[in-house]
Amino acid sequence: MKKVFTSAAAAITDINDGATLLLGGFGLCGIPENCIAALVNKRPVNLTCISNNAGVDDFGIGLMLQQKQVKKMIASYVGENAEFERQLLSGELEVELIPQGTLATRCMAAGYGMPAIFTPAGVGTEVAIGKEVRVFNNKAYLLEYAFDADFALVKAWKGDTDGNLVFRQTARNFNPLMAMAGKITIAEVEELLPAGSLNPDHIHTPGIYVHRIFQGVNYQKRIEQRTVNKPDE
Amino acid sequence: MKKVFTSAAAAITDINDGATLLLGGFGLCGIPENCIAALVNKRPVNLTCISNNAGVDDFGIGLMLQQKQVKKMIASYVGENAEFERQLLSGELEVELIPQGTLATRCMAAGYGMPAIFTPAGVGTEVAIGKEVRVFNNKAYLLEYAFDADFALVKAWKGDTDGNLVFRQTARNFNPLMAMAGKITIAEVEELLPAGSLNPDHIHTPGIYVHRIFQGVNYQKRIEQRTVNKPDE
Amino acid sequence: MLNKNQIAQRLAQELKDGYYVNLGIGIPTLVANYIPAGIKVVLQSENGLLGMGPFPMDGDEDADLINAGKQTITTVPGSAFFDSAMSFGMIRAGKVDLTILGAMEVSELGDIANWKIPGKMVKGMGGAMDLVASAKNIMVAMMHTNPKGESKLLPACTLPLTGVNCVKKVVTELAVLDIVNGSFKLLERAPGVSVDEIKAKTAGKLIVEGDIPEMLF
Amino acid sequence: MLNKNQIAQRLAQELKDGYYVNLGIGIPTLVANYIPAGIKVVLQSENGLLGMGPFPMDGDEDADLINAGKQTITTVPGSAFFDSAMSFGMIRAGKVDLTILGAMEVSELGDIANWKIPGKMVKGMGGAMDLVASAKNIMVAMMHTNPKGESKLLPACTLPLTGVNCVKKVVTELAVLDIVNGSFKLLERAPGVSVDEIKAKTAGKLIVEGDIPEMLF
Repeated sequence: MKKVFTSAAAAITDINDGATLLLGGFGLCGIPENCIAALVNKRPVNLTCISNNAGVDDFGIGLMLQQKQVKKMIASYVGENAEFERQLLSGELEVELIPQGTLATRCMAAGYGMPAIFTPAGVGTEVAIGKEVRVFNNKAYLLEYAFDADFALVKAWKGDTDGNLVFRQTARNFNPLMAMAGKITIAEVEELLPAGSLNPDHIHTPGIYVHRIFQGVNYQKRIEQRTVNKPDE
Repeated sequence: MKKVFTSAAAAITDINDGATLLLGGFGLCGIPENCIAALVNKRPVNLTCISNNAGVDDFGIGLMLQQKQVKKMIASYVGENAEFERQLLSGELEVELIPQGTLATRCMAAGYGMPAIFTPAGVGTEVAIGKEVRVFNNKAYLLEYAFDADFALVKAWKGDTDGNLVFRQTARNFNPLMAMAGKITIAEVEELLPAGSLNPDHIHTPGIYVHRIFQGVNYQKRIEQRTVNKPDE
Repeated sequence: MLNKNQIAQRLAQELKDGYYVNLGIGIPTLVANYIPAGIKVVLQSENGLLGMGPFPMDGDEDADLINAGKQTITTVPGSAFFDSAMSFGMIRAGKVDLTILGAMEVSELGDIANWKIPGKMVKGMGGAMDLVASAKNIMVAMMHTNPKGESKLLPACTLPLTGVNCVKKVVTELAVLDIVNGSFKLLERAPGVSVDEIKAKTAGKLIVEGDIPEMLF
Repeated sequence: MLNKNQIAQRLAQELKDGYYVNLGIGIPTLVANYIPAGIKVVLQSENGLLGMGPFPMDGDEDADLINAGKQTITTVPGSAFFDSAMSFGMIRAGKVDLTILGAMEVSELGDIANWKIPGKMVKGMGGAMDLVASAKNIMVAMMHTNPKGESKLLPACTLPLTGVNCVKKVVTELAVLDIVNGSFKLLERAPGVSVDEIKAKTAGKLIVEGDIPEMLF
């Protein structure tokens, strides 16, 4: 069982044109920085990217947008991203906006072998157009399908050589869900440890869901909205 | 916010005749011993108990069976339990056997606000009788409904005064799922700590799902099948 | 007429001891500054946190610890982290007692529009559609009228909907209103604001029964 | 003719490096004793553990650490605990590479019956229905005939089904057989067992093509 890869480049070497990717993170928090950098370098195109956000102009998925590697973006909120907006308005980029909880639950469904789930999010709105509506106990729900993605790229705080992952604080977000949902899941970690180093009760993603793991480098961990209290306030 | 109760008796005082209960544990591992003892003492009857197993003759749910408090048992495996068998054969006890994964997922559905889920377990068997079958990607699934239970009784290793729970090893099993699924969730813990004592990254059940918590006493933690290797083997 | 902080302060009066609360971006975020003394309220951030605290002190910010508005924050004792599926799971299951959101429009049926303006760049609904479809108690904090002076409390929303039949209460700079039986029911006036002004600025069906008291702070 | 340990030993030859495997109660449990040298196999226990180890040494048993058969066990380095929903989730999602189960009957269509005998006290299906409906690769370890000498490899199961069209391979004391196109395809004979004996004891459709080799250990 050889899950450990030596670098991001080695781990993503078979992500080719037209692939569908799940990318963990919320905003710039907990995003697979190393995998994205390697994809920017390798330059596969016509990618479908499923991620809660689309990065910013000069970081995260925004870096792949700059190079026009992304054909379609599936996200819940695309935020402030000038190049994204330009490509969307010019018709170069296809965008599907879906509710955040629906995004999360469609990942979980894939990881739990459930073909579809019911959620009330979007009932009565344009999100419901073309979707099956079903009423349970007098409440209407939409039928939403599990994602079917080729690769999941996730970022954890610690991981071990068997692929077990531990996330830190709100950098967890979509990462464990996407880790479960990828046909091939690639995890980058701030600290890669020998199997047996992590407390088995603390593991968020069991290694069975992780096919490749590597020690990430040079994490920027950018902050999108630095909000602080001043000592004198 | 007063979630802390002084005893099991105080925590279960409003569990009355005819209540539907979810009880955590797998076999005798991780069962809410103190809650069961308090129910045996208080003696509500006509209970519907949803639990993976039904205890043994002299422990776990078996203690409530001895007193004929249980009207209906919903479980995946009822094991070795002479009184259970007697009541079942005499028609005193109603039993619904459901696949273990279905049991787990119907709890999760309740905790995640999903009215129903799809699972392939039981397709083509007597479990499927009367149930809706739906085909996704050429595979057949049964539609199974979320549980609707009055109380969930769970047992954790550690808990805090805000109701956050941490489970230990395989004593986790159904406990976090049932904790999410109860209209009122009562948690007993081996060690009750002040809020802030648990690492927020290690919490398995966030306190929002737990309405009452108490420090358990006199845990027996019985072993059903003691299997060991002898030093000389 | 209330300012934004006063709207938040009035909404904070709706909080009860033991409530789990999700506060949206904008005015709702300010509600956290006015939690009444003596009660404990736990703030949920839908990116995966229960027990959100204030902004960190300068220098203590942590890139791994943000709220749903992507701001750096802190935790309080008793906090817990979880993934996004559990986060929206607890919202869908009705475990969050109160959700306070901003809105562009609210209808007399409790429909809400707060995510999209036709012709403008659409950023996405984020978690708003999940929150309004799932939460058991939804209140809206917003201005009574838009910058053109047009009422935002309407017979029917004109903008694309975020959710239907979900808003229970609206607090504006002018009034507190419940949404009941397809109407806005006026409960309180802002200090110095007349019932006539509220009537004039409410396009949806408005119910005014008896004397309408001024808000108390 | 194989004994139970040899059946387990033959099944262990199906294991591959990196496999995640769920072993049922009985003969399947014994497979863990014959994992080929040089490969790593991770055992899943559906009550919430990946990385199951052997029984503990006397005195080291822990009530919180059991397998799906409720036996006290240990963990190996790299193990992880999780709840029952995730456990069956990873099974349903096809993440478990191989599931080995016992059976009372298997049909030529791959149906399996292993949970209920009419007229006898029914203990329940436990996780068996989930496993057979979900796992991507299901093998059965069982005796070729029942105590009355009747074939357990049938045209159709006579007992209540656990799952349909799911078993891929059967290993008995007599033979290794794949289930393909509605037939049992004979792959290997146990040492000293003739094809004629296997034919005589297989009630379902049996395909015998060319020379059938003896099993190698």
